[in-house]
Amino acid sequence: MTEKDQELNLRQRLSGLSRLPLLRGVRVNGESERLERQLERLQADTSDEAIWRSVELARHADRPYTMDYVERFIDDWVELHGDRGRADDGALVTGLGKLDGRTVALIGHQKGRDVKERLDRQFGMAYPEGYHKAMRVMEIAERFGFPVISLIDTPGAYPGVAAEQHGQGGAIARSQAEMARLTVPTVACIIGEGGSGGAVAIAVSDRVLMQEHAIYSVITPEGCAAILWRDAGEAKKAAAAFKPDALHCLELGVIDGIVAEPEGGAQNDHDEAARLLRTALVENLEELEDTPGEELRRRRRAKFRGMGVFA
Amino acid sequence: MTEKDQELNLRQRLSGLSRLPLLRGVRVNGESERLERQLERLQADTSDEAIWRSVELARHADRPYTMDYVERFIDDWVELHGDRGRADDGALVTGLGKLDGRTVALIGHQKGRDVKERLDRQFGMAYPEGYHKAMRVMEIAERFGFPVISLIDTPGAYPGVAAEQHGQGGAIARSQAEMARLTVPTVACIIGEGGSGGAVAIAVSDRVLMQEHAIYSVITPEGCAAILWRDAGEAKKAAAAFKPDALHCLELGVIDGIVAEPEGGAQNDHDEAARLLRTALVENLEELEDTPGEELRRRRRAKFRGMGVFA
Amino acid sequence: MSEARIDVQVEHKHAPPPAEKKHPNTCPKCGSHYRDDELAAALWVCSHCGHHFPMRARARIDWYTDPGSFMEEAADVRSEDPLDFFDLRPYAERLSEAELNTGLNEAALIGQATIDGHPVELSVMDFTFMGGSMGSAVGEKFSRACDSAIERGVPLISVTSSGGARMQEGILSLMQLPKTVCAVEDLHDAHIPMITVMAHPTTAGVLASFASLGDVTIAEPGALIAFTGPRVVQQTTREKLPDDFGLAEQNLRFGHIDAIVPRAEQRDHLTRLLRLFA
Amino acid sequence: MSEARIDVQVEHKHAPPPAEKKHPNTCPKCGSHYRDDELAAALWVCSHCGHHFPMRARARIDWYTDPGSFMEEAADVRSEDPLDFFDLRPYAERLSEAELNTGLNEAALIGQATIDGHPVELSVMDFTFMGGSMGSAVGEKFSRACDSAIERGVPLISVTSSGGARMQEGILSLMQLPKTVCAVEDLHDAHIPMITVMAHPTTAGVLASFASLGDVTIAEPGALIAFTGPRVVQQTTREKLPDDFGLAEQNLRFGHIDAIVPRAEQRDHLTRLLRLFA
Ligand SMILES: [Zn+2]
Ligand SMILES: [Zn+2]
Repeated sequence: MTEKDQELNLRQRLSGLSRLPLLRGVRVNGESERLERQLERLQADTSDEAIWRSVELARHADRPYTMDYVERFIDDWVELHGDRGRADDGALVTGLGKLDGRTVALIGHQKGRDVKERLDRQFGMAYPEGYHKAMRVMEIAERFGFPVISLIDTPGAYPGVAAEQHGQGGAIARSQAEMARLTVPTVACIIGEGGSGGAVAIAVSDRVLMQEHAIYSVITPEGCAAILWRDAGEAKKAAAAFKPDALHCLELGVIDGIVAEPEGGAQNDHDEAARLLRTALVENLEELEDTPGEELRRRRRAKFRGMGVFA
Repeated sequence: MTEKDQELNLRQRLSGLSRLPLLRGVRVNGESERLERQLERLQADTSDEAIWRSVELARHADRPYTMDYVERFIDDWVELHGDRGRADDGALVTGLGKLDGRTVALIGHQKGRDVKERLDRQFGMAYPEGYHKAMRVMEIAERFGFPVISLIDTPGAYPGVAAEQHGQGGAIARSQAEMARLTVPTVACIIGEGGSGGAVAIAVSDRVLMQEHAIYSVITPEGCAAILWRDAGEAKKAAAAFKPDALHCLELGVIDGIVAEPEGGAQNDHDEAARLLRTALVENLEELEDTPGEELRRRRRAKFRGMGVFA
Repeated sequence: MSEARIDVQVEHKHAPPPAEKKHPNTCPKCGSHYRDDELAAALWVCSHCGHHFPMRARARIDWYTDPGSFMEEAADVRSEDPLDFFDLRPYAERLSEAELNTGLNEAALIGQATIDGHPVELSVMDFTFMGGSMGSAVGEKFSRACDSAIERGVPLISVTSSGGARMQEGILSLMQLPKTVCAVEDLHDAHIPMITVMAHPTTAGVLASFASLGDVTIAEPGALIAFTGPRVVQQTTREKLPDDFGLAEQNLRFGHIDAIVPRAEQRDHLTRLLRLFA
Repeated sequence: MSEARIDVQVEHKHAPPPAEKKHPNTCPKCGSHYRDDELAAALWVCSHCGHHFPMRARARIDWYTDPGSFMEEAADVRSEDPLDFFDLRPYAERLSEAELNTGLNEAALIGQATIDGHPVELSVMDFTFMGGSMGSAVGEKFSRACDSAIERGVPLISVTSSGGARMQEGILSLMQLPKTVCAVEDLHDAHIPMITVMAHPTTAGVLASFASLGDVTIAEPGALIAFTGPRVVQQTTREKLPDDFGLAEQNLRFGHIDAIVPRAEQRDHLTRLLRLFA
């Protein structure tokens, strides 16, 4: 496609946005204009190559993780540990801190930077205990009216024997249920890999954002390829087919906005990536903060209940 | 003491009842008359010998356990298993069933009758998982307006390494907190040993009853003797000092009523023991059922917050 | 390290026995062979060893409900192909084939019925339709079952059997997790009970959403109940798996379900629960 | 099998080191010896190895709060002897002795103060008063601290250090568990935060009630935090105990507390939390 074709393509997609059931009733004034500017700025490329590039960038070893952002834009950070039952799961960080002057509860996957930390944090794949910890912090947030910020970056929930025995499926379900009950503003952003149930467990939010090169998917490209193409090497083909990139997620009404990244990807400039993410989080929080809690919850459920395409 | 002296003693105790802060505001009309009849019927003996006899009967190997009562007066019993996290603790049985036509949630310790069952059920000493299971069933009760019946019979919560690692103290605290939040009627009866935190975890109820020969205590007589007399053999002395019997608990305002047992103790006639217990549970439920949930909760908290004697 | 963990289709999971190897009416546990009518009469349970064969959604509804009481709802809700998904074959073709083979137009059936006179709402999954996978249509149908139960003020009985989310619908299939969870929360807020029956297999995205949120949860004997199935766990972690890994029996021991109820007793068990929640 | 499991007094538990063996100012970990004024200046922490000696309630209040800001409440609440309890010595005599030795009239102090300018309510236990055991007076004082926090709309900071319930008050001491739990629930309903600092040892009935219900819970390094202490666990179950059984470090690993904060950093940590909950 030429650049001109691409732009046309984008315009069409954008005009389609307002028809998506998701966007009706959720958007506030000015939001679609902002989206339009975002899309323009992104000079978005929706080719198969571009999708694969996002898959690679989303998993880039130098990509900023949750704690990189916490260090850059959360003041008075106090990490809260433990599920009060069995463990403190390092794959999911939770805590309280100030974002632009207001106290927020923050929940985020943490993959770990070096080998030791990655093992300690199971590469960002949480056990049920991680989701129980998140739910405990959500309860604190609910009690004291703190907004909940989720930063999502996981290949998926941990797929091990103990994780199953401790109720991985039920923990993911109940974490979503807890988010569906909250009456505080909730904003999630996928900052890397948004892998399946392990991601959506903490992404049932009033606003779900994705960074420009983040991915959000029901299965890893390799997993999908192994099943449908019977060859994990066909991951690129699989990604092109199920389209985990931010633009397609926006188009499908699954997310509410895209957060720009520094030129070439967030790994190139953590400070700038943090500045852009902070701005997006604050803007979205500000738009939500005047809405009564019951109304937030009603709209949140209506948004997710409107998702899907069927005849 | 002669029989006459004893009776006088009892009368004095009874007249003291109405002064206890516990009883004010909680009692309904007719309650103190019923208590008086109970006390008369019991021909109560508060000697050290009588206290020790209760300690022995409360632990009698043939004493009816929770499931003996369930079989005898709960219809449509459906046992509910598991804490949805890690285990199904056999020391604490939970389920739904009909009591006198109404659906109730029932929670009860189960010691086990033969050696194998006793091991399976840890002699009625629950792990944190048992209390989590109880809390889950309380939540169902709260959602659907089912009264909660607790039958308490435990030497105490399980004192093992795993139980500690899984948060025994926190589980007992949170189970009490859950009971303090309920807006459904709650009736507990100590049907054997009411051992310390493991007992009170499920006994924060609108009405707390004790069977005539049950005991309720902060520590076992042997444990108390080992610490204070430095000789576990002095258990009888310890029991006489800390007075775990039903009459003294009633006198101290810790329980709301005493449930009669068949002549010589519940172990002699399970059917009659069940009939007497059923009657007491139903009567107490009936007295609570017209009170609005918020008021039940307010009175329940006021009752427990009024407990204690200080200058 | 992390490939193929979640929401894999069921052919990559534990039992049921590979269909290509044995006749579907041959018991995989004891080798007994049955005619269709024999199995149907025995509720698709091996009369020799008690193995529970898969039970089709309509057969199960017939078994649970009072004769003639079932009225299907949302029968017109069908899958679309929002991604123009094409792997070795187009999704649209897979859908048509599934319709042809199953006589259903989706992997879930919902509707009203009575059970021993108690009015209920039913949502019943059928594993034969694309492995019971949950796409937008299944999510919508389950959600409408919740709404119908609320509107009518009757309990919801949900039977699950699923390999997980339907990956041919990409991210939209993942969104059926929060969608169905939100529907259950609306149900909870309306104080309507949900009783879940987990049939083989209840896994991945369905286990990680509405299937785990029942007020009371029973399972069929031998059913696989796992977020990640045994084969993927082993491939990914190289852990040694316990013999009954992920089966209903293990789930009961670990506290995840309330009871294992053989199929022949399920109707009575449900009726008893309906009396309790009436 | 089941004797002496719960709420045993602290002499039957893990550390602190037997007072009769070493001078109380000798570090049980590294053997360093200090004068009182040296330890007081170092917040009762061994400057050589970091061991946290017990800290008296008033010293801790002085450390946490702005100078002169503490106003004690419920100072007149004192224990009675409702059971005429007599073991080897009368309870009344034990109480008098504790008063004499500690200069306190109970094992908890409550009152108002400010911390870095933030108004708070404080409840601080003192282990030297009968092992920090909780009888009716301690339960009442903690409960009044909750009420005072609600009334004033300020956070409650609760410092715990206790061997458990005070068995000399029999069943009434057990009733302090639900009593204090109900007080915390009133606090929760009023949306007042409670920050808990667990000092050595926080055990038995105190751990099984208000101590476990903080919104945020920090512990001092090396503090024993256990419902049943190591000696009783070993006597009862004959299990082999892990080295750090029941210590704060194990509790952090098993998810029961939010952080371990050395005493010197606690004031800053609390201040930060107060800013967050302001
Ligand atoms: Zn067979
Ligand atoms: Zn030292």
